[in-house]
Amino acid sequence: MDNKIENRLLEIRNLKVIYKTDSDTVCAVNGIDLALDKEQTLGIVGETGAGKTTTALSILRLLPQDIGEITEGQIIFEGKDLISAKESDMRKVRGEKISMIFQDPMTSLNPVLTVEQQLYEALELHNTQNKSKSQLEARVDEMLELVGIPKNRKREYPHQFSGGMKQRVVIAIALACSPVLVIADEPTTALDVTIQAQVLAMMTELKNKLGMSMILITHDLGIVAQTCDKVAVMYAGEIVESGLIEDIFESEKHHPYTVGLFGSIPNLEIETDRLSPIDGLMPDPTNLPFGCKFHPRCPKAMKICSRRTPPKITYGTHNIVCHAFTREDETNEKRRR
Amino acid sequence: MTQEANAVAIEKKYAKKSQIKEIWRRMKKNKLAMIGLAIFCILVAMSLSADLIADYQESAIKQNGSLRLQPPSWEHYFGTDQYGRDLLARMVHGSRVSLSIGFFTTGISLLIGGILGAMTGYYGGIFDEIVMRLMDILLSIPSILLAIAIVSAMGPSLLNLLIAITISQIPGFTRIVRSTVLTVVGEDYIEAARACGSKDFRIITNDVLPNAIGPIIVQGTMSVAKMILLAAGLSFIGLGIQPPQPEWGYMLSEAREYMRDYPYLVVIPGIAIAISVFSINLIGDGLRDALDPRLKN
Amino acid sequence: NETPSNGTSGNENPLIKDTGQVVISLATELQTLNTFAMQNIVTNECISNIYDTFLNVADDGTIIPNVAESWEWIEDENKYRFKIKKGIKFHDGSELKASDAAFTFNLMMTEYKAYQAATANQIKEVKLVDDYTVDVYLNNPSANFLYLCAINVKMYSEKAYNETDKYKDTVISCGPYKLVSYDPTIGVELEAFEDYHGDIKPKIKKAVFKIIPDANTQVVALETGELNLSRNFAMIALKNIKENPNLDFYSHPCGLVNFIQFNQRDNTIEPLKNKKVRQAINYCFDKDFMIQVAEEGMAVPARSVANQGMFGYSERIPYYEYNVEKAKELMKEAGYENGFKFDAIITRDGKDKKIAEIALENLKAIGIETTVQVVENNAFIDDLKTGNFVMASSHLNLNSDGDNAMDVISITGSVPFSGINDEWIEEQNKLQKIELDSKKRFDILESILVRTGEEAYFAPIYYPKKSYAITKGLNITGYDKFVGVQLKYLEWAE
Amino acid sequence: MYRYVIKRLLLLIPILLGVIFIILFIMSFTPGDPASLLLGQDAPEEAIVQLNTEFGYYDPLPVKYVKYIFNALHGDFGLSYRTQKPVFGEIIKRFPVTLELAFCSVILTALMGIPLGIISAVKKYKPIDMICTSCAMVFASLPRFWLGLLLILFFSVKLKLFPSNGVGSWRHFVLPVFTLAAPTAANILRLTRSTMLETIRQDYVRTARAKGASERRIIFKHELKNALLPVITALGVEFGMLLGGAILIETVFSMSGISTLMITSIRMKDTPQVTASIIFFAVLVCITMLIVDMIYAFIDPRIRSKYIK
Amino acid sequence: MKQMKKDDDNRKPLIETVNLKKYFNTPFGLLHAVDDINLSIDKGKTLGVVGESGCGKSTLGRTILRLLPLTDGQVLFDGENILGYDKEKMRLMRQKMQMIFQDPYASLNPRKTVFQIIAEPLIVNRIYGSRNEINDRVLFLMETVGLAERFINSYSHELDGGRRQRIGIARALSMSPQFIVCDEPVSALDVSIQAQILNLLMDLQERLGLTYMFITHDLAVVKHISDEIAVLYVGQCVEKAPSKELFRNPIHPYTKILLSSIPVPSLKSRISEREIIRGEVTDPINPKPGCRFAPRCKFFKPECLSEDLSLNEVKPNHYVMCKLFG
Ligand SMILES: Nc1ncnc2c1ncn2[C@@H]1O[C@H](COP(=O)(O)OP(=O)(O)OP(=O)(O)O)[C@@H](O)[C@H]1O
Ligand SMILES: Nc1ncnc2c1ncn2[C@@H]1O[C@H](COP(=O)(O)OP(=O)(O)OP(=O)(O)O)[C@@H](O)[C@H]1O
Ligand SMILES: [Mg+2]
Ligand SMILES: [Mg+2]
Repeated sequence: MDNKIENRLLEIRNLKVIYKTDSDTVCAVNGIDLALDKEQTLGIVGETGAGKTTTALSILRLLPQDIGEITEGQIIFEGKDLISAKESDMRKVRGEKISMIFQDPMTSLNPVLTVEQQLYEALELHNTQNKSKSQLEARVDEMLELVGIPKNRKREYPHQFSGGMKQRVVIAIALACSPVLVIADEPTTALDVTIQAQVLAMMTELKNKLGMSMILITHDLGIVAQTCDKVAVMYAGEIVESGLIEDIFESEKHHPYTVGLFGSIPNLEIETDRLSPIDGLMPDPTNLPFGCKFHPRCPKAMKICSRRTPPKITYGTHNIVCHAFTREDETNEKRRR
Repeated sequence: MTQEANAVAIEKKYAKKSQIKEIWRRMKKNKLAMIGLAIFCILVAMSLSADLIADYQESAIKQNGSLRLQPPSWEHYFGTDQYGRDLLARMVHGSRVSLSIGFFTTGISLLIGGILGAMTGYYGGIFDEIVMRLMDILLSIPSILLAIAIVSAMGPSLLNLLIAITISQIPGFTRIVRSTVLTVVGEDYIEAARACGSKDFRIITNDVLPNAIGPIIVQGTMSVAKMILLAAGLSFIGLGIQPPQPEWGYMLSEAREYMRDYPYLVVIPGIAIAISVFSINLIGDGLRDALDPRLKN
Repeated sequence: NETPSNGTSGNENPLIKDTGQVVISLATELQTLNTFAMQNIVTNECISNIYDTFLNVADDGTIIPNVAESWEWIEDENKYRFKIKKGIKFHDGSELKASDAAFTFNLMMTEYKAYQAATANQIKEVKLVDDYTVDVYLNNPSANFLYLCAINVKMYSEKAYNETDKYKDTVISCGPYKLVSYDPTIGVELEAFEDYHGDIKPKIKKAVFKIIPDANTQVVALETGELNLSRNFAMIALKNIKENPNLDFYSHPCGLVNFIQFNQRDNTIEPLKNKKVRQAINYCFDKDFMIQVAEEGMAVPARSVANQGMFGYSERIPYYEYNVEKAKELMKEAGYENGFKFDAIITRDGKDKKIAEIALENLKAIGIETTVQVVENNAFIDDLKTGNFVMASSHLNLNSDGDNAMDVISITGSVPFSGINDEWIEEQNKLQKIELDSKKRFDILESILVRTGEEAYFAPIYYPKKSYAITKGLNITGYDKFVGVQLKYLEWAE
Repeated sequence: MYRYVIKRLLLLIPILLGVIFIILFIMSFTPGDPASLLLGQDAPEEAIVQLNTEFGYYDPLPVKYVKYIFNALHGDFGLSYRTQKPVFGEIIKRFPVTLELAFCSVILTALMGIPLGIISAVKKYKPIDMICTSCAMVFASLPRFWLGLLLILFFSVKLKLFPSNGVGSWRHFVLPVFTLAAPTAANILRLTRSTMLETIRQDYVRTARAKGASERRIIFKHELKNALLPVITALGVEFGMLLGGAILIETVFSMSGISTLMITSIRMKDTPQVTASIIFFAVLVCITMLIVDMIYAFIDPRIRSKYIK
Repeated sequence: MKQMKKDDDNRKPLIETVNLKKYFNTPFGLLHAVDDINLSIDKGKTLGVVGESGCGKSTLGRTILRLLPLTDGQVLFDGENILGYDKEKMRLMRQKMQMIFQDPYASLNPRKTVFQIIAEPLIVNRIYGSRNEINDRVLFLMETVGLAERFINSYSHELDGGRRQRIGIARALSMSPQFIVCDEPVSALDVSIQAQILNLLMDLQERLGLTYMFITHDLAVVKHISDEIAVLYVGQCVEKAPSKELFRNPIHPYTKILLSSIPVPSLKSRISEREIIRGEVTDPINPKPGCRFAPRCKFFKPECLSEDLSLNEVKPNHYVMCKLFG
């Protein structure tokens, strides 16, 4: 067990987020708990609409104004609750302590500002040590070098860069102020495989070099396997399974949803004639099923699943939220240890 | 027979959700648009029932020397004009002309511009090039001047005014339709239709136009308002409406001399124009928002 | 001078800003600065201050000397011998000689023949006799040649005309005012010509003609003192102007006549060929209401297309007063008891249109159904010329010689748009043109006008007055019937 | 870049050829002939024929067209029938009025429309937004000429604050400029508001927020430049249209600018003047649009690189 | 005997491209989107086409279906060159060749109901006379692709991506085509849905004997579904081999890198060093002669650029376009 208090960087407790649209209310995140230690990488996987991005945006309090709203929960970062923090304090956290890399590099850079201006801005905003202009500019060059962009191209505009390079600029911006935590929201989904490999390799390298923690949001289990230390599987705004990377990839016991996810991807190593995906679709987030949210699609669904919210069963570092596993299993496991 | 019944049954069971209903639902939420629609309905009702409100021959046309330039009173709610005609009657009857000018010119120019725009946008190539150059030429003459020149050439009359305004609006519509069609033509479902072997005409009418129609309708609505203003402007400088037919712009133009001492003569038709344009603009805005897919949820 | 002086001396009027100058409105920009190429009343009102006429007309219609100080008719040679007044100065300081007069006549006969046909066509040749004598040979003896010399022949300076660009940008003549500047966006600036030879010396030092097309705006400008004299103010403002202690009103009769004409070309329109129908129409028009609406009362009902002061006009001309009953009766007699329908009354925008609109209503009362069609000036003239109309509401600015009315009435005149074909009138017209005895000529003209009235060839509506709204303190000491109030007649009260 | 400019200017040639043809075509249909209009209704027929022949009025349309183009290529656009002066001289005399009017209105439009639009967008659905947008809606619905009349009635007639007509001092321009600018400013306000709301949704704005930028900075540094692009086009188009003359406004305020000239010329069948005026206008509009595109390229590097490559 | 004959039939390629070229005219020069590609697909088989974004995969598919006019080359369907076909013949041809599009959101007309979309090909090709027959056929197709009857009058925007893609498939199937170009039919979908669609496509192939050209950039998917794989790079086919062979024994340096770039969802490969490629894809506008991968290739030798390369058969059925390994 490595959840010693001094090592804990971020802890999310019972977070609930809703989106209010003019016709109905979307329950995007329904009480999730997450914890992340220093220098750890947490992977969040899940289908479209599971609430991954919402969780990430909640941490930075960047939910769309007037629509997204955190209704409950705490986000404790370095011992302070971010949800009750003042907006001006949040601004200091953003970019300086926690920064975020968004999914689409094509649109996350401002088309009318040069790469240098955008990178410089990030530094200038958090210039706590009152560095001079030339120092900041030197830092811009350094950051570009770090992500592998020749500094003579810094006066160019985003559209003159390829997708991979843009994503690297976005990464450079995110890392400019050496934050403690980087949240990467599907950073490579929009990129080609070869470029994706480049970017991921670079991110992991930088993360280790700079000693940061990272939350990596993705729906590619391959990426998770390659980069993460901990994994959380999200489904319909809830975390259905979480644990260390080994727990998810090598343990015997799994939430049926996780099983389905693995069954859905064609495996390069094992020959399969047919895939064994999960049937059905994600539930409507405005009208979630009662009890276990997954039960309508679950091949092992029992009567109780539609009646009662499943308990969280813990096997050491491995948590599963499912009726199929009982408290007894949990205690047996403990005893065995 | 049973199959027939079956098909009908299925259709009934899973009745189409009308998209118009959907748009209407969204539009209903927009208070301003509903206000606009209400005002507009009142205006239309007013112009339809003009004959009930005041007799055309007796009140709107007939001159009466003893009633010249009477200020608003209980007998004449809006007063009388320089010929002693009742202003309310003229305004109500004028609404018929003004509103129908707006709709008629927009309708025809939208039709012609729509056909041209859809063809040029869909086919592209040399045809597009030629038509668009032609439209460029027409566009480089200010539309109001073009209208004035055409009316001068053909002689002022309501019909010629309509023709002139229509012609002067065609290039604008062609452009708008063309650009919306261009965005639609780039979509995959057009390619899909082609892959099915649909003919061009069918693709244009079944796939391209229904998808381009939203922005075009919005433009059209806004254009009705613009046309009412343009027609009023042209009547104001004495082109178009022939006396003693009442039309708002023309009423303004006639009233202009009397403006200093009888301001109600210009205020009333002006407000009539402004209100109708205002309501149509509100509807147009509302429609645009209702049709905007990004606001869908 | 109709201006009553009620104790307030001019300088106390807050609207008087500078007694050295007057600001006058100009309803349109000038057509041209060259008077021979000009056909427009507004332009004439402005530039006739710059040009001086060859002869002058007295109030009673007699011709009096101006640039030419004397003349004689030499019957054998069919010519006039004019003696030019000595010592007349052009605006550039040079002296006016007979050669300039000859040049002026020649210019009229050559370059501006198209514009000045009425006068130019009468002249056969012009010969210079000496520095101050010029002979003008005519084609035929002419009754109105001298009159035309007084209203149409304006003095040109030979040297200046040839040196400048044919008076497109500047003018040098010998009138009471000289041109300082002209800008089509602002207006005209004139300055008194100190060496003016005439009897009435210009008293106002500087005159500015400001372009203000809108009649209402002119009233506003008067009230704010931006304007001292307005000729085209909105008539509806008359009451305000009369009530305003700082403004004054002045009016005088002029050559204008508003009328409705019928198309009487051979067989084109059946009912209009019927005299009774024409009379009925004449009776049905409510002239007073027309005057009320179009002129706010500032006009008198007309008897004839000839204006009131015209040579040949008299009270013997029949007058059709407003009488619907009589009109209906006449329609019945003519066999149109149930009325008839015809195309449209064509007219131009403005007062003519108002008249037409009321006419429409009046005609309806006797069963004649029609509409009004307002057309552009060019289309209007085109329609009149080609006979493509039934009735037209129109107006003309006629000079005070009876021959000008004949231009409209006679089929051989220059404005024969009605297409009246009356042999008797044609005969009489030929006689009047060469009748040099003015008494006899008057009788001929009068008889023609009376016949025109009896036959109801036209429907004369009214004679408008020329009206002026002025800043109180600005006195008008006279006017020219044809041109109106000229600058030389203006002066500020002491 | 300059190659692009030249290409754009060359594109003007076919447009001008077309415009000339259309004008000559329409003008050939207008009733009446120039001579009768000039000489008045009492001129004798032969004089009219003579003058018309001088003007080339009886030439068939193709001949007129070719002659016109031929002369135009020699720099001769003819004399105005009405004033007998070179047509461009007449235009140039009136152009300053129109230019001043157009320029001031566009500036005023931008000064009123853009800031209020930004405020509306930033304070979306707050009372100030409601006030701004509904006022804009009302102003955008007013007929301009009517607004002009009302302003004259109020400010000139009643309050006597501003002159109601003519040109001369800056005070003459106050009312017409405001009349022209108010409805357009209303439209610009609405446009600015909607493009701002559009950009607020963009991902790069979120990126900027994630950097820790303040709202102010986000608005002025990140949103504004992007949001202003369509607004600039709209202003450019408006400016172009105004250069062609604000016909009704020039009429209402009795300002003799280009459009008064054009209307008079159309009515007087002064074909050389009409044609020249419209050529002048077309060239101006084209140049304006070119300048707008340049500004566009200046602001938006994506477009700039399109021209440069 | 019977078996033999069937085999013979199968060996005959259904679709073949001969020196297929498609160049686009752009302001900056000729864009070689598809440059001299020779492929053939046997009846009932699936050809997987992989490659990076912009390498010309979609263009290849669209030119084969003649949705784009091609620059040069031939497309043979059942041995017949379809390029010579006139409009009417082509329309008939289209019934045999269909396409499933990448984006299930953009490829369905938002103004049409599911019924209208699926019935469209039936109506325009006048396959059925009565409305009833069409109705039945549509219902049958919906059942085939696993769409519940109740969606028949829904609009596509009311449905999720998976269902939309099923509509697209039903539309492609409506005229019982023999050959279908699947242009990244699953890349816009979620993993679980993706697997459902892949299963569906494979079932259909089995049941209806369809021939697929399957375009994707997901190597795991392509391996799963294809019999043969063609790797495209900047408009050219750089390697072509049976699926297993390609994964077991990639030869072209680009293919190797491509394969090693895939993140594998298992912890075993976590430790192993992955080969990371440097640099970006070459500009397809007016490419230089020689190997187009050369600028990114770590084995690069000057002679790679000397002349244009061709596809060589290194092993039976395994073709490679490379100077060094070919
Ligand atoms: N601005 C918004 N307004 C309304 N609903 C929203 C909004 N943003 C997200 N949602 C809804 O909230 C739920 C969770 O969305 P979220 O973006 O967090 O999912 P995600 O797991 O990141 O999905 P993806 O993998 O597609 O990025 C979804 O059902 C989505 O429809
Ligand atoms: N209509 C067109 N006009 C000009 N260039 C085009 C056109 N269509 C495609 N291209 C270009 O051709 C090249 C190949 O495009 P294509 O769409 O075939 O790539 P792709 O391999 O399908 O890419 P992706 O994986 O992104 O779908 C690209 O560089 C593209 O920019
Ligand atoms: Mg997301
Ligand atoms: Mg593609």
